[in-house]
Amino acid sequence: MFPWTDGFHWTPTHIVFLSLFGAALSVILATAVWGLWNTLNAFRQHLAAATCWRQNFGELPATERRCRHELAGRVPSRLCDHAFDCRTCPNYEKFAALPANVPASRAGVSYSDNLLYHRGHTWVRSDWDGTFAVGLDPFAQHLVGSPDAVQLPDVCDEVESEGIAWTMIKNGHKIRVRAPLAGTVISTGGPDRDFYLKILPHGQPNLRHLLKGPEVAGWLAAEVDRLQMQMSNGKATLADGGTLMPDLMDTEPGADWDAVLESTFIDR
Amino acid sequence: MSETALIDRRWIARGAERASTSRFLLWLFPWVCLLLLGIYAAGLCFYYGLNQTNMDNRFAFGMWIFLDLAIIAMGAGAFFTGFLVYILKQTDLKPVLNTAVVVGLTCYSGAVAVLMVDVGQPLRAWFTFWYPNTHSMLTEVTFCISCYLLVLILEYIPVLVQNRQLRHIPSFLVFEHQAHKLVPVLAGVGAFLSFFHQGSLGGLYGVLRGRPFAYRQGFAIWPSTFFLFILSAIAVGPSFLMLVVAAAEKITGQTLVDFGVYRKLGFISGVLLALYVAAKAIDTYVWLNITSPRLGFGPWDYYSYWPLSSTFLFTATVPLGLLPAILFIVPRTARHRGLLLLAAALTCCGVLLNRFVMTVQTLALPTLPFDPFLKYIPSWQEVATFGGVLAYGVIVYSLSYRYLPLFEATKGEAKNVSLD
Amino acid sequence: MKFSRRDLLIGTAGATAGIVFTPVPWKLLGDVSIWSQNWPWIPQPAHGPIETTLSACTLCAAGCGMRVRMAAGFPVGISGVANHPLTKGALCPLGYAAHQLNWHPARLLQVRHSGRASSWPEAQAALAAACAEGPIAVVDGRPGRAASLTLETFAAKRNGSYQTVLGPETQALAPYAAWSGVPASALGYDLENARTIVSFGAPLLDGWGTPGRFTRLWSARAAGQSDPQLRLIQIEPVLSHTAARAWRWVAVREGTQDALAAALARVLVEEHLVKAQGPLPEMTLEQAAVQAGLPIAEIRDLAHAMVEHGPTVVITSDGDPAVAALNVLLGAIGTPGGISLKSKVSPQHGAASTASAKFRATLLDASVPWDLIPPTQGEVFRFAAWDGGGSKADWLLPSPGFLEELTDIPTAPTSATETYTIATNLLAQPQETQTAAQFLRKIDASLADVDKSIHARCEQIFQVKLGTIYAGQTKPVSQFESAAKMEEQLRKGGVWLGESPRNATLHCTLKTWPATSAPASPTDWTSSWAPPVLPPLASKLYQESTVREAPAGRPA
Amino acid sequence: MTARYGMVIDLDRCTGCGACMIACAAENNVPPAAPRATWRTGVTPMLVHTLSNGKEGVDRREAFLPIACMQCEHETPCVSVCPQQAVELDKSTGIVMQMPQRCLGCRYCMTACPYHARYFNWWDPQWPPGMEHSLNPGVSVRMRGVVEKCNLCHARYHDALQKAAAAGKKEIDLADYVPACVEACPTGAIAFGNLADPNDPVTLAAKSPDAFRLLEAIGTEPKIHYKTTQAWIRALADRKAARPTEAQHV
Repeated sequence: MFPWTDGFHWTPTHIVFLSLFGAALSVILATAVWGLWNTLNAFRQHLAAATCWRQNFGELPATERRCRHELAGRVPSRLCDHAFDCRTCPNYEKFAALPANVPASRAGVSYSDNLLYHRGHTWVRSDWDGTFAVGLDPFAQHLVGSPDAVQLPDVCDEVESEGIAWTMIKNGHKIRVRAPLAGTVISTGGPDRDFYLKILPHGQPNLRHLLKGPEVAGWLAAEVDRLQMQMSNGKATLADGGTLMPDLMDTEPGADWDAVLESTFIDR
Repeated sequence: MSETALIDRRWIARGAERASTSRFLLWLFPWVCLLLLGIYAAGLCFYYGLNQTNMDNRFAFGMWIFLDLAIIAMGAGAFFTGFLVYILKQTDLKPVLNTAVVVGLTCYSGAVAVLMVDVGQPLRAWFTFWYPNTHSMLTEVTFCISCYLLVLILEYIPVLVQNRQLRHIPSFLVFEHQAHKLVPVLAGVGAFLSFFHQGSLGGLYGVLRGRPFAYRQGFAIWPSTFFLFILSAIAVGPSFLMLVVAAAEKITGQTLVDFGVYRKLGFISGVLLALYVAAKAIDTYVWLNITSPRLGFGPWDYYSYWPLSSTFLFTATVPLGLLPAILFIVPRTARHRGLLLLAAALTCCGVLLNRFVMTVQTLALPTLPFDPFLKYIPSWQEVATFGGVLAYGVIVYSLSYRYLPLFEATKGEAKNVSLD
Repeated sequence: MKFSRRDLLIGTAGATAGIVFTPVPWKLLGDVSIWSQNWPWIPQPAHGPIETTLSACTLCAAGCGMRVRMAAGFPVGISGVANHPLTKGALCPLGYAAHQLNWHPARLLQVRHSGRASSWPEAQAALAAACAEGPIAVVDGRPGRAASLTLETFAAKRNGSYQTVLGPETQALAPYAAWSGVPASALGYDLENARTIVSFGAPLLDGWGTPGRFTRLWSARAAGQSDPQLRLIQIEPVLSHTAARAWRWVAVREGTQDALAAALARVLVEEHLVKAQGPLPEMTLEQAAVQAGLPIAEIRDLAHAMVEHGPTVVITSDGDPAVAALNVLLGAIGTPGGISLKSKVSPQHGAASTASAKFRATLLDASVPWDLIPPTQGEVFRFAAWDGGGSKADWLLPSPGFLEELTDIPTAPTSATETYTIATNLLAQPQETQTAAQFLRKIDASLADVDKSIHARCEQIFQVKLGTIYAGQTKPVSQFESAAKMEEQLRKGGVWLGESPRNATLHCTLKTWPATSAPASPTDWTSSWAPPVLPPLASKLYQESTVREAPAGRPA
Repeated sequence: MTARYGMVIDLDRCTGCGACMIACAAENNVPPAAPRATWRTGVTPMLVHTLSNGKEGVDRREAFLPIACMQCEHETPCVSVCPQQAVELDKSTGIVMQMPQRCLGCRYCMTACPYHARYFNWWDPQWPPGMEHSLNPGVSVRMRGVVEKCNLCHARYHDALQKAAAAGKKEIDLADYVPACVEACPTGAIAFGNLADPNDPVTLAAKSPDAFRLLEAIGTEPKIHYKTTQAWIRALADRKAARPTEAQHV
């Protein structure tokens, strides 16, 4: 059937047969190549982190996808469908204009008004020198306490927004903390310093996706409730007089920390 | 929790309920043994040659070919579900899609593996691509199956990279994201290829004019068995899928898909099965009264032998064909999970029996006027290889179930929908 | 410049894509295909120019003409010699694979003394000693050969006894020999002129006598004809291959052939179907019929069928005189189409007798059937090319195998005319082997050398100037200018064919109806096959098909 | 011109001696049986079957039926099914050629053959040590795991061709091309000739009323014809008689 076979000659059967399978095979291969190519591109255009983030976001239960404006009490109920990236949200201003009403006390955890908070439980502080300090927010600190090990990126490494900024090990659990903003790491701190990373963004960063003020209160409150729910099997009371107890991972080793950490750091 | 258990745990999707590591290993153990035995038996066949089997010049095809035809029919669930979900947009079947892919992959790879043992010179298997004879049904089968195996692998990768550890590698996760966009295309190609080779497997015997028991007239180059095999395959595919999911639910003690999916699969099986039985009846009538007499063979040349007598024909069509079809379709019976599963089991048995008759009985029946009716009992090597493939299937599915979100992936969406 | 991972990926992809357009992968595939098409461990036939030589088969007394195809000095194929006057181009099934016998695992290439390896000098010494101590017997399975002369003279010189073992067909002629006083080896069947042949269990179509002689005759005159010129009536308890093809098969009860013969005799005489009045069996027709398990009507009918289409001859598978006597009634002795007497150019030898206990030593020639175990306490020297196992011989002496020995082949049993053929050794005789004649000449150098005796035999034939030589074409002996020329023809695979039978001088007279003698078991061509083993390819008949029962005690 | 080689086998002449089987095996370098081989696993490109009229005792009749590849002319079952063109119908001779070195041993052709005239090499071909010297140089030995069958002693045809070519002739002299089984038959039951030649005795014999072919209704136009005057054989062959109840093999 192929020219290299003795006594070969084309017949209609050959043409039909070969073209059918040629078509099928090329479609299959084309599909595979196309997929690989797009993947390659995603990395080239620094979309990989975003894609992964969206994937994870897509798998969050609805209860954990509440819009910041709902948390701030600006709207009764709203689900986020932009992967918590308000920079791309067309209705942001419309809702942001509405008055917030959250009793500051509702927050089970203390938070600072001049910090910006990321849904992955990191805070961002803009410093005088144009860099941004990134740290673990109190909620996360209450959970993790002092991590057994921390793996920070090297200075001059690039971090991407919602990409993995640093990882921590605690009681055998691997915790991957997401970067709240993109940029170059110019210095690294740690649990014993007041920051984990100092990041120098490229140009003026848009930090609209970070929570601030009342949103944070509502958000943290919701997070604490969520924590309550997830640890309700562990009968221990998490909040004592409205404040979260420290070092929960040590005090409550029996709890399903897998689930807690998954929802806390939005990383399956 | 022991150290290994902890490591094992890290590979299991968060929030997924799975058996303890020790219990899982306990479950795997017998299957692994069976697999090893199968590999040993296959090794014997490779080393000493096919004289290890009880096949002979008259029974040139034996248990293995029966196995191939059977499991490829069972694997039809893979392409057919994909076809239903992506082409016919039956999205409510999505929950079983991953299972379908895994089942299909194991069935097809298993079949190909057995074929490699079955041929006398495996090192020349690729000659089929090198000097293909386009008039041979077997060429068609070989091309289709190898292409479709590629498709199944491509469909399996996205499921695979959803494993908790693998997904931490960004490129995998991104690829999965991309692959999801392509699955419909693959489903389309897969459907095309599968329709072809399911048919060609039927044609394999239908074209044998030297074997009047199997020979059928047909349409263009395809004998009627070509179409009957497609029909029976897509009829049994969903049934088998149903059984697999049910088995998984029974073993894990969890509810993985809601009953609606069962009913839908059952209904599809039922309708197709009814069609198949009707078609088969017509085909048999035509063959017994026109095709076969033309070749000088009367019904008694086939049906005067016990045990492979006409009872087989009857069993395959009525209790294992019509009955399950009715159970599937009639709402009053379809409501009962038990009956539904019974019907599914009957359907599978029916198709198995049909494949058995096509492969084994065809060869047992004499063609030459003075020839005896032959018997054939497979050797332990053949049976062991068979068992090996079975074990391989179970192991792959168990591992996939444990470490991949076969059902969880779709559960999330379900929750989501319920909340709004 | 920095070489990133991405560059590597792209580079590899490009390379893989590009290599498809080079001849490399295709060449490799081609080579792999060729490689996977031949395996080194599969035996490769030797190559070399093929030449074809004529010879004669020495594996049984029939001495069928053979065309041997030789390549690289080895026989690679055997076929019959078309229009050979005796065998008409036919061979027995085993003959077609005979050229593989020399490599048979049971090939004997080592002198063995009571199971242990020994040497020729020891064997020689042992025989010399035995000769010194007492009388010895020399047993010849195929008398009348040049080698037989050597054996006979050796025995005579040692005042021992020279004994012969005759094949089943010759034994079947013994009664007539007894009645006519002519040696059995001088008798034959004039099948060509017979028109009805009544066979009492003789495997006429299954290797009886010279394969080809009767089969061709039957095929031309009988096969498939409703009223054949040659009627073959097979009287046999079982439906043998011959019976299955016979014009008429009479299923007589096992071991009652003599009874049937008696019954037939009575009918023949009482109903005046034959001229002869001759002696009658005591047995009445009724008794006989009851014994034979046949209705009288059928016997009567059979008797009529026997004579209605003469000349008729009765052929027995064994030398049972009670059956052979029928030929006397039928007047089928010394008449055309009956038992005939050959011209006597070649020496004729007497009836068989087997060694008895009194001999100090018994020497068995390689031609003696393997299953013959002499009833003697004395030492046994057995020549054989293959060890068939279970032989009682004290000495197993390796003799040349197939085509490795120069020998002549006297008249085939059952042949109506004399014949003479020479089988030259197409293969070199292995050093480990000796023929009995060579061995005896080592002890007594004065014995005749086979080569010389053959030469003498040719001289003798040339002197009488009778008969014709067939070597490609037929040529009367008288037309040869010299004995040498004639001998040359014979050594090239020609065959001498003697004069037509001298029937006038053959008469048998019976005083009384003879008593029966124990019937022999039915035979086929394996029973007259001298080697104790069969060619491995015989498995096609006995193992890989169901057309035949495997013969007992013959390792293939 | 293209020849169509075929045979007419006279069943009345076949005495079932088996010479054809052994001559065939010797000519084509077929190995002797492996220890465990049986009539169902052996390699016998020419195979003699025993026919019977199914009766017992004095009424029993038996005949012998040699079966080789029938060289089917029309819709040759084995040719169309082979996935890799290891079987083909030689247009110039009408011989169905098997290429063992291309065969992967899937045995599809064996299931396709209604005459069971194809054989699989279940064992490695083995001869006692040294016996390979006796192999026919014209034919190469088939390895384990491939299918083989009668090709009408194609090596002999090849020799005849060369001889003709040497003599400057285009066509072979049929006297130079005689398959081993034909040559070996001691009763001349097998007649071999060119069915494309209307005057060839074999062509004429094939037309005689006594001649028939096995499973003619299947329509594969086999080129091996049979011939008999015995009614019971004919009835059996034409499937008019009931198949013998007892299985003569087992």
